[in-house]
Amino acid sequence: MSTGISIEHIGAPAGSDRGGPAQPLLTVNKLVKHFDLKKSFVETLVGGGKVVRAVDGVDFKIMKGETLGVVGESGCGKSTTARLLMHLIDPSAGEIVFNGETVGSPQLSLREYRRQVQMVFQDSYSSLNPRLTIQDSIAFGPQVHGVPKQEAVTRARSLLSRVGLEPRRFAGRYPHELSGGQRQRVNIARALACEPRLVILDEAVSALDKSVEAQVLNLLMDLKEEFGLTYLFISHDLHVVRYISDRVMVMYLGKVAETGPAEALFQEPHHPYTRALLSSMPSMDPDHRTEQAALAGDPPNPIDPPSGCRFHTRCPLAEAVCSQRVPILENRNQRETACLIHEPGSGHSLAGTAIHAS
Amino acid sequence: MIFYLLRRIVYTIPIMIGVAFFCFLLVHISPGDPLVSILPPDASIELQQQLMKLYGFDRPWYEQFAHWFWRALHGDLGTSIASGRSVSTEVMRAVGNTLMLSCMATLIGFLFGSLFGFVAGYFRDSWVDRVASALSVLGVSVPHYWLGMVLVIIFSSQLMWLPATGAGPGGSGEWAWDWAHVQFMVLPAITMSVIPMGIIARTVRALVADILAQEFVVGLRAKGLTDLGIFLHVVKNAAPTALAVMGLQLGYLLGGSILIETVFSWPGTGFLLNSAIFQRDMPLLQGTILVLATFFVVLNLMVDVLQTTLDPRIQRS
Amino acid sequence: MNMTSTVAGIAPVPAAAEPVERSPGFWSGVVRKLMRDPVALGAGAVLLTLILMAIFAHQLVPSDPYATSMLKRLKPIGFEGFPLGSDELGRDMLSRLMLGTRLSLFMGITPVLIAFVIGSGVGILPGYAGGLVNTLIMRTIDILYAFPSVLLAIALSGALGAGIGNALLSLTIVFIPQIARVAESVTTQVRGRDYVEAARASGASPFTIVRVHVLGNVLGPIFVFATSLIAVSMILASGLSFLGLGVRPPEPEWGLMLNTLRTAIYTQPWVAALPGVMIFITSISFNLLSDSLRSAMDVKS
Amino acid sequence: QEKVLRIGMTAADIPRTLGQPDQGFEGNRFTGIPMYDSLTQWDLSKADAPSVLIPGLATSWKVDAADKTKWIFKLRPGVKFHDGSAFNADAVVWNVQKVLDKTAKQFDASQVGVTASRMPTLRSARKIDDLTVELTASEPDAFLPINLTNLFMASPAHWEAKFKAVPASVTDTAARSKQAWIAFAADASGTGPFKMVAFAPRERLEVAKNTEYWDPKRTPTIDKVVMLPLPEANARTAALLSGQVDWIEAPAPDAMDQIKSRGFKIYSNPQPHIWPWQLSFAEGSPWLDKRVRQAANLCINRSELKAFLGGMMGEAKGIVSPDHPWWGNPKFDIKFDPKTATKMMVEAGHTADKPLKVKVQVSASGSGQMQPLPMNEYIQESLKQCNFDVELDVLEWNTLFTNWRKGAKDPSANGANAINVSAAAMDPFFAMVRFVSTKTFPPVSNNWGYFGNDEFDALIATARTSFDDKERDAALAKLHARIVEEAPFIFVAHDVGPRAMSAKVKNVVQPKSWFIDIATMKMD
Amino acid sequence: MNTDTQTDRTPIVSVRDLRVTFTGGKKPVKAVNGVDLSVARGETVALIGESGSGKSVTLRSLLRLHPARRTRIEGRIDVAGVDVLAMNNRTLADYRGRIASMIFQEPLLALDPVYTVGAQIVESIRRHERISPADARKRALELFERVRIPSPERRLDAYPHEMSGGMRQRAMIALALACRPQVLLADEPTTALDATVQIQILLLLRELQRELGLGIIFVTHDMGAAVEVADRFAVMYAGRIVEEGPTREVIRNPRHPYTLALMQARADGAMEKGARLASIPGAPPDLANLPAGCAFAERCTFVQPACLQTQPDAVELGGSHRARCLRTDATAHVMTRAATHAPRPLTETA
Ligand SMILES: Nc1ncnc2c1ncn2[C@@H]1O[C@H](COP(=O)(O)OP(=O)(O)OP(=O)(O)O)[C@@H](O)[C@H]1O
Ligand SMILES: Nc1ncnc2c1ncn2[C@@H]1O[C@H](COP(=O)(O)OP(=O)(O)OP(=O)(O)O)[C@@H](O)[C@H]1O
Ligand SMILES: [Mg+2]
Ligand SMILES: [Mg+2]
Repeated sequence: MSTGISIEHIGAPAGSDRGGPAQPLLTVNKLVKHFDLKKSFVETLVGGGKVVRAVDGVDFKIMKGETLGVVGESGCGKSTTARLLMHLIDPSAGEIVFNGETVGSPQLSLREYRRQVQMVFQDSYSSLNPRLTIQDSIAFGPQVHGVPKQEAVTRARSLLSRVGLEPRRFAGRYPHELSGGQRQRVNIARALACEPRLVILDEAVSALDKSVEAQVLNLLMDLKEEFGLTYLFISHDLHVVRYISDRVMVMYLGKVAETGPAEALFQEPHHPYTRALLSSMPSMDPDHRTEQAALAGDPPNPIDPPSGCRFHTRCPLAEAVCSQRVPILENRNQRETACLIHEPGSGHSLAGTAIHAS
Repeated sequence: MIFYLLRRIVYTIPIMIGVAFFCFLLVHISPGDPLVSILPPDASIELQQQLMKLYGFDRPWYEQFAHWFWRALHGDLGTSIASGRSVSTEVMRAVGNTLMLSCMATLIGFLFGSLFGFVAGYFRDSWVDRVASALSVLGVSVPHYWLGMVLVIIFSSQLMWLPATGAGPGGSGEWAWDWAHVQFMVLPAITMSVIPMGIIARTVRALVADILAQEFVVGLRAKGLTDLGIFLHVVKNAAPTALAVMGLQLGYLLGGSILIETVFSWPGTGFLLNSAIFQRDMPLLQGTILVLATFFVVLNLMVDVLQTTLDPRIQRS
Repeated sequence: MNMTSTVAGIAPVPAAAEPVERSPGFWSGVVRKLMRDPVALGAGAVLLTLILMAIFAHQLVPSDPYATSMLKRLKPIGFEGFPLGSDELGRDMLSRLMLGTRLSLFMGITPVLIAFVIGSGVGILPGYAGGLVNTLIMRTIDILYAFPSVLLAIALSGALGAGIGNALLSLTIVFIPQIARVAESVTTQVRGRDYVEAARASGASPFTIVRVHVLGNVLGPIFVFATSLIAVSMILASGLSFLGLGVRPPEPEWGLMLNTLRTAIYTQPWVAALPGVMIFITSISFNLLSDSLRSAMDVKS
Repeated sequence: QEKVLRIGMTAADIPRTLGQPDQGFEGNRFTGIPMYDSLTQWDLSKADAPSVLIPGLATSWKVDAADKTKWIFKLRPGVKFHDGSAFNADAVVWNVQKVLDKTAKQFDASQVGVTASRMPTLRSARKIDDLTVELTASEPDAFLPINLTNLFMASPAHWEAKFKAVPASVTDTAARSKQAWIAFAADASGTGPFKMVAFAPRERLEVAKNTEYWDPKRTPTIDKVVMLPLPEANARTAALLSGQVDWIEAPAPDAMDQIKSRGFKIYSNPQPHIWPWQLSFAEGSPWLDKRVRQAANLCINRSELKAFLGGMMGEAKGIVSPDHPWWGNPKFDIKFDPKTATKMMVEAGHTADKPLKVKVQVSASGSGQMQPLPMNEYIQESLKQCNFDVELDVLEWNTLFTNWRKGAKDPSANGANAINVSAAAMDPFFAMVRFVSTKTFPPVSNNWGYFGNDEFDALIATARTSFDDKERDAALAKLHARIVEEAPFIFVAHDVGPRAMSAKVKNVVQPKSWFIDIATMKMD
Repeated sequence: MNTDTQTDRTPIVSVRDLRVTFTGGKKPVKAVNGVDLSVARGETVALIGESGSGKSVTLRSLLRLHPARRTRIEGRIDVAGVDVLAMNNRTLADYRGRIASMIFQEPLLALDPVYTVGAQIVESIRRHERISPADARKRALELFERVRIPSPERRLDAYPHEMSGGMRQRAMIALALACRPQVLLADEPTTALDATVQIQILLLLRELQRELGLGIIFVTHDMGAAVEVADRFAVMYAGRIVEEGPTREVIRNPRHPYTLALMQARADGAMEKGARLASIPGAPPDLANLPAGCAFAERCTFVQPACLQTQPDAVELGGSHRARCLRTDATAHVMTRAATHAPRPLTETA
């Protein structure tokens, strides 16, 4: 890249990148978020305030420079995880370790962490302040971190040109004067303005047309390389996730079902849910149309999730034990699967046998 | 549902206490001596103090509040300084009359308001809409007490079609729902209905336009419903909100009738308030306002509950 | 923080000094839309005239608004020397109506203005803070909100006694909870928008977020609401004067004029109706302008 | 065909019906005199002479020659209350106790306020025989018989019945008494020409003729009288014009023409009432100079003011009018003479270039205040020609009324050196004494301006101790003459109590009084 | 009905040179500019295109759902042999929902929120047939079973917001089928749904179409979904159908540069991981201000000067495959990855 200077050279304080490339950029341990359903005085008296178990003990790592794709059905907690990572909401439990430091510890203040982690939202319109010009929107972040106004504006303009919007034409515009694709580019520029190391993209391309989606995906790939970024890429479009991700994490009802390298996972899904999800992708072959839906019904309610393995209610391979035992997410050659079939001695009849061989 | 109701009621309690305290404060923020009005010009200081004591004005305010509130809870709002009658009987009698008038006015306002609103919302941006909208803006813009005076001049003094003042030939005590009595209500009710009419018309117009812009209306059309069928759907969708607005308007009329009742000598709470203010009859002022505010709070509660019941979209827990 | 050095690194393309095309801002868009709206223009012109009249009343009045004449009392409209007739003390109605603009507009606008400032603050704070702060402040406001507005205004002025100051105070107290409620709900909405989230995510302090991202987006809707209250305030204020709780004679104020001319309605109905007409015109203009403003500020339209 | 007379009163509420009405003299007018009688009462049968004191339930009275604080009243025999019980000395004692004896069962604090101050010296009553009572005053006081027009005789037997009917659950005597009075008010019993038949608080009172009335001259022919409180002048006018009532008090002045043109009759007659500016004699007051006071009195064109009020005003030449027994031919003749007035002002050192600044507190409205604002604005204009520069300090009525008791030296006066509160002038104390006695300086009574000296105190003392009616009137006349001469007021107007009635109402006599006798009226 | 007289090859829907112009705004918006489309009985046609290309407008024109006062519709629309544009209000209302009915993208918005779904279905049935409420309800229940809603009896009395997304869409389909229509118009019925639910709905539609012999027009963004259900593809761009043909043909051998570009822009069409995706430069044209020539010319890689001059006519490519392009020769040999290298996820063990 001719113009890009790797962020390590200039970004975070020197020597902060500890542990070398093997050390994950971000480690999430037992992250939990329960939302209280509106509780009132009376309900407290009567008892039975319910909670939404939006994220219920999630563990994962993001390596430096990789793209971690996150897939899963609506309501499985993808966005909540992202918002937890951004510290937009406080976790009910669990910790987030960034670059070897626990977030919120004296070594890594929340403020400093926030500079290094940025987010792009799905709704390109509502993520821009309608009363600010896009240049001001982009320049806001750096200014918060002490960059003088003039300089922040200069940076905003160079970023605009970098994401393919000619600053001269676009810098002074308001969000409603841009198309969806253009707005999403602005959002990306805004996220990059603070020179983050990790960018969380929550359905960042889902609202875009296919032709525009391709443009934005290309841009994301370029920027990643140019600035040495790490992405957490959330999407329900499996094709896109497969295309962009190095590793993929599959979530189901607030839990991680499976993690693994993208190609391997798509080629050979371990978890029955992953398999079902992948086979729900429409085929692009008119001669081999899908004949039967892999799963029936909608995902259960996170207010009252099923016991044991959360997937057992819809799983074609479920046995009695699945409703009693909570599967453990275990790492076996880069693949992590939370399924009793993959857990030797779990009590499941298929436990230990390679599922794809059956 | 029952939880919702309970919660709503429990939530009302602190508000009611606050309201009561506010009413109580009214006496204390008012300058001048509440006894002035009944004291003869040359009452001796001794007589003044004697009456002070009699009415309990010599004790510290918190004691007075506790006392007053406790008694208010038992329905005893004290004694009117001016008339010597119990405030609660005075107010209750007046509330009945005001309620009657306000309900009538709300009804008129609701009928015409929703008529204008529906027409305007249905034929949005046509001349019908403009006329109906103009009428509703008129409704919220006209000083209604003035309108009342104009109506009296025209219909009572000049044409002698309708009586000008009072609540029936034999007073409100002998009220009956026949023309001999109802004619007394016509002018004040029409005057009073002007504001709710305007507000309901505006609300309904926005509601209808909003509903008509929703996708489901296309859905209804797509399944072959005629305009009449769609109209029924619009009505059912608009009803909870429109009724809620109507309920709130009734509340506003209950509390806002003072000017109209003064103009028409209608023996309601507004009339009572007016004389309470001008005679500086603080217990009466306090009591009337407390009762009206209570009505308003309860009405709000009812509207809320009603709306929740009527509108399946509102989640009930 | 050594971020500053990196700027050039991203792309040293345009210099900050280079001119950019500036889109017209939101407010100029609103103004443009209003200028195209005949109703808004009409209402605006009426209000502008009234405001100018209020400011320059003393210069403009054709005769002394206080000069009484027992012989020339209650003259009809068009009577010599009295273009709009004379009142019960033989004062020139035209002059009094013109000077009355002052107090009437003042009584209508001031409470809303003060309530706008206070109410916005009182509403935005809990709206943005949420949680316990919200509960505490909003529940307190609910208490005032539990009174119908006319009742509250009359109760307060009734208790405080007559006079401009007390009437203004009462009306302000009436409007604060209403504005605060709107402010709170708008702020709560805005707080949930992604751009506020994004600002929080970039580590900005609540104060900065409110200043940059919240205020600009909530003041508009609150303002629109406040303008719609002016009409209400006009009518309420004149109502208070009508009851003898507001402005004191001999100051001209429309509500009060309406009151003192009440009994003249049999002799000079048209003259007696004039203050009512003025109140009506002003209030309808504010209502119409507020409606236009609302639709002009609606991004969808 | 039942003859029903419907009256629109100015009061906001029905005056109390239990015998001691509130709402000022309108109360006495409508729920006092028609339903009750007092020991002494006013002669309301003449329109052309001042109404004077005549026997009522007492046929005669005289002061005890030995102890001038004691009075002997002979009662009228054969009088019956509406409930059938007899009126006698016990009833008088009972009625005196109801307001003066805190230990009496029937004592009612709420009636004290409006009663006690109108008979400030009365202390107690004692029965001598069935038709004789002895009343005791705190000091020798010749005004007592006049004061007694304010004590109406309610039926003790009827009250006792009400007292008994109070539910037994109420044990406290005071509470029972209170409830008994409430019950009594809803179903009252007096000796008057009308009996109460129906009552809706704040709405209407109906009374029917008492065919057994003791005075055949005043036994009513009208079957029923309905009274409606209509405080709003326009509402009253509208009610009259739309045929809802036959008679309204104080019609809207500007509607007079309309009312007349529709065939209604307007009645008016000057009342014992004075609408003045009461002047301050506190230190530094501009009014300390008598020339200034007299000049101001000469500077007002009262007939023009009267015309402005549609004729509904009496031109004041003093507190009472020249045909009144208390007139006394003062040497200072109050009239409109701006030339003399200006001359006096110039003499006093106030030229047109250097007008005398005065400030007066007035109200915007108020009971019996006529039309304070327009009238004061008119005076303000008038006084300008005589080198006065008047500032009006407009207050709310109640505030003004409170200030009146606080006096000119109180901060509430706000620098004002005159106050405009109108007053009833029926009784010598209210008409004159309270304004000119050194004993009535604020806050004791209404001598707001601190006017008074030994001469006036002596004149008052003489009048108070002249127990013969003639002598007393002569003494009061002397006092009045001196008041006019010293001019501690600007005497402006007497209210004329305008009322409009349908032509159907006949035999209407509007006396020179606050009151009017409904009993003698007739209807078509 | 006249079913017997018609063979299966006569189209049940036939649209000729449809032009829809919205005249409400400042400038007239030409949302549809000469669409020709026919659908045979028992055939599913997928209408594909970018946002704003006029798919929904075309679809809604078939029911004449556009506000009459602000819309100009030209051309000819025949459904089941009846001229839709000639209908009066009464016959139009009878036709809607009876002969052709519609399902929407967001059933939550397309169903009346204050009526239970059961009531809405009953209402629809009773609008078109004389039938007792009880019988109508029975029909509704059958329909619910037909679209496989679990515990259908209970769901009939549910309000739309009380159902999950997939369930709502099924209810919507049940509503559309209530009066046994011959044509079903589906406007992106699965876009708002999750992948696992989407496939269920697609399969359901396919099954219903087969069993009821419906003609379906299926509007979508998503090629994959279209492939699952459609017999034929029609690709729209700027208010015109630029390419039309059997699914297999269009997918395997797209001949319009726009279709080609769409195929290449797909993430699953990428040659390899990390390779740049082929994106279409520029943006769709302003419908209020259409260019004189081919609307796609500006963004087309095969553009020639001639393309800017005239609107190209349809070029027959054999086997009812047509494209409106002057350069079908140039596109003939560009093979897309999509057809050959479509990554197949694991199929069920069969
Ligand atoms: N603030 C909140 N309060 C209560 N519940 C919430 C809140 N935010 C999210 N949830 C619930 O948490 C669960 C997970 O939500 P989340 O937004 O993380 O899902 P998601 O995987 O992002 O879904 P989608 O694909 O639809 O965006 C959902 O059931 C949602 O309803
Ligand atoms: N009622 C209308 N008035 C004016 N313009 C309209 C109207 N309805 C649609 N349009 C315009 O017509 C064009 C085509 O719209 P249409 O809804 O058919 O697109 P679409 O292909 O369905 O897109 P999407 O995939 O976003 O649904 C759009 O530019 C739209 O703005
Ligand atoms: Mg999400
Ligand atoms: Mg569409």
